[in-house]
Amino acid sequence: MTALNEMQLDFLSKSQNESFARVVVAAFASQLDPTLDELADIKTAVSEAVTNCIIHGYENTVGVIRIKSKLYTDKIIISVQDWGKGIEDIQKARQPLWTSKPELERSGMGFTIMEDFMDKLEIESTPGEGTIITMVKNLGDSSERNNS
Amino acid sequence: MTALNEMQLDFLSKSQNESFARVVVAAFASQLDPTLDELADIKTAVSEAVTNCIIHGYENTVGVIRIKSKLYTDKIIISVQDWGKGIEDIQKARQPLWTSKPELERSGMGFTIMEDFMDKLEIESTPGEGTIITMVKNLGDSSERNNS
Amino acid sequence: MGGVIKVKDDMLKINLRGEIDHHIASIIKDEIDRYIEKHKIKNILFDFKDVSFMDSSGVGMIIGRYKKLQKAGGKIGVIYLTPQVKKIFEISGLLNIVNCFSDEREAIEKL
Amino acid sequence: MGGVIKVKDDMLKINLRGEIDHHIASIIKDEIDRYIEKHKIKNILFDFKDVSFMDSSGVGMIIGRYKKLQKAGGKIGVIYLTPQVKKIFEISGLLNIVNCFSDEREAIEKL
Ligand SMILES: Nc1ncnc2c1ncn2[C@@H]1O[C@H](COP(=O)(O)OP(=O)(O)O)[C@@H](O)[C@H]1O
Ligand SMILES: Nc1ncnc2c1ncn2[C@@H]1O[C@H](COP(=O)(O)OP(=O)(O)O)[C@@H](O)[C@H]1O
Repeated sequence: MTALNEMQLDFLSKSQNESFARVVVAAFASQLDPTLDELADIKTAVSEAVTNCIIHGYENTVGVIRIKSKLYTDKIIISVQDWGKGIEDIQKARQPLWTSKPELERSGMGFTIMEDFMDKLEIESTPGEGTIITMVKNLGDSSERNNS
Repeated sequence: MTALNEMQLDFLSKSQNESFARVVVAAFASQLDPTLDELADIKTAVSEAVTNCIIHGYENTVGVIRIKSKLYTDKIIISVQDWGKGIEDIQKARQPLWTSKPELERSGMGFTIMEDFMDKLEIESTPGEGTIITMVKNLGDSSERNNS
Repeated sequence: MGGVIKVKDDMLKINLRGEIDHHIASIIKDEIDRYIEKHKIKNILFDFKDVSFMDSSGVGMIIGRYKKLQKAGGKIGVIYLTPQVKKIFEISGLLNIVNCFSDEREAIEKL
Repeated sequence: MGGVIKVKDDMLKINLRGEIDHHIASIIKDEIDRYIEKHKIKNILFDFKDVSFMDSSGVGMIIGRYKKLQKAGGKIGVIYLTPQVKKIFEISGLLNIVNCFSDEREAIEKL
């Protein structure tokens, strides 16, 4: 099945771009007419993924973050990529409350939130090369629509 | 001088992406705290350039449109690129009211508006290869601020 | 596109809404043309009160309706231009072919 | 970050505003810590009425303040959680360490 629409955004790993990234993905996702709850879930997951690139991937140095997104009639696929540090142990990283940077007051809840708010979360990472997070959100579940 | 921030957005030449492109550039430009008038000018110019890629560059077929933008303390630079038809006679294209597609109810005012609303407009185009429009908007002119 | 109201036998009022770009202008255009033909419309009044944005595609859409109505001696009126829209009207010379009124009453009376 | 109001001798109320992400949380954090030290604050009440968005960086910021206040026997209260914020509080377990009140009066009384 081909996508209804596609986009790719590259931007610098600066913390003021966290809100920019949320606005861009939310504006793109809006084309599928999501509920407010679905849109909030998407914004939250994107915020977590982008923040991770900035803090963990590039450790507050300046690199490029790439967001790709595809729209289908019933879902949105979003990937967030950096060419930073990479993740040594992906299974450990996925655990709730686990963080490699407690000194920066990280809560270790980023991946848990992405997993919970989206319908699918895939993490690919190579230490020293970078990380790609791919997330899928199904839209228009009747259960979701009743909640909103 | 290095830019404060940079971004690059690729998206498909579909007309529903005209508003998406405006939202993205406006959200990015907002980091410079422009006046409402300045922001409206930027959105208008981007809308004209993106519409031209869709209608003239790709003639309503599907291709990729690329927007690049850089922020400096006192200005924003925006380029809009397509790999479509290109422009044979750039001087003629810039003239007010001149359009190659009167049958589509084009007004021929796109370039005139870009030129008037922005502080600089550069057109590079090669027939058969594509077109890049580069625009600069100076921000924080005291005259602008008084008007808003 | 917002509401379409017939305010007099041969006059249509169109409450435009949101952002009028090429995507939206194409949709509005088709809708208006269907109305013009079906209801023998002579004059159109565009209300811009709820329009936050318009670009040159909107200009083309208005000129297109102007030419269509002109053949039957019809005219176009506009009310409540917001600042961004007014700037587009001015630079594109639209104010030379459409009549700008201060409110609906004046438009109905003078158009 | 919104307003900071001292509501009792040792209690600070913070009216958070807008979107609390990593960028904003870092700014808020520094501001609150300066207040805590200068004014000998024991308890903090966060008002989320005007918060449209919070992510896990906000969670980290709140846990950080909790740990700081806890040393002196202080506590954290929250009021008016918006739906998106409530979801974040629930999933992150924040509700186990902060006290959720129905309004400011109740918070001042019971915190
Ligand atoms: N893009 C990334 N690059 C490198 N490491 C990452 C990246 N994203 C996550 N990690 C690692 O996974 C851990 C868990 O991430 P997360 O659940 O988001 O919690 P937190 O960001 O609060 O630490 C991080 O502490 C970090 O070690
Ligand atoms: N991206 C483009 N690719 C090819 N031709 C273009 C492009 N942009 C503009 N042109 C040409 O320049 C002419 C003038 O453009 P413009 O002033 O925007 O008016 P309009 O879009 O109303 O025709 C167009 O009619 C078209 O022939």
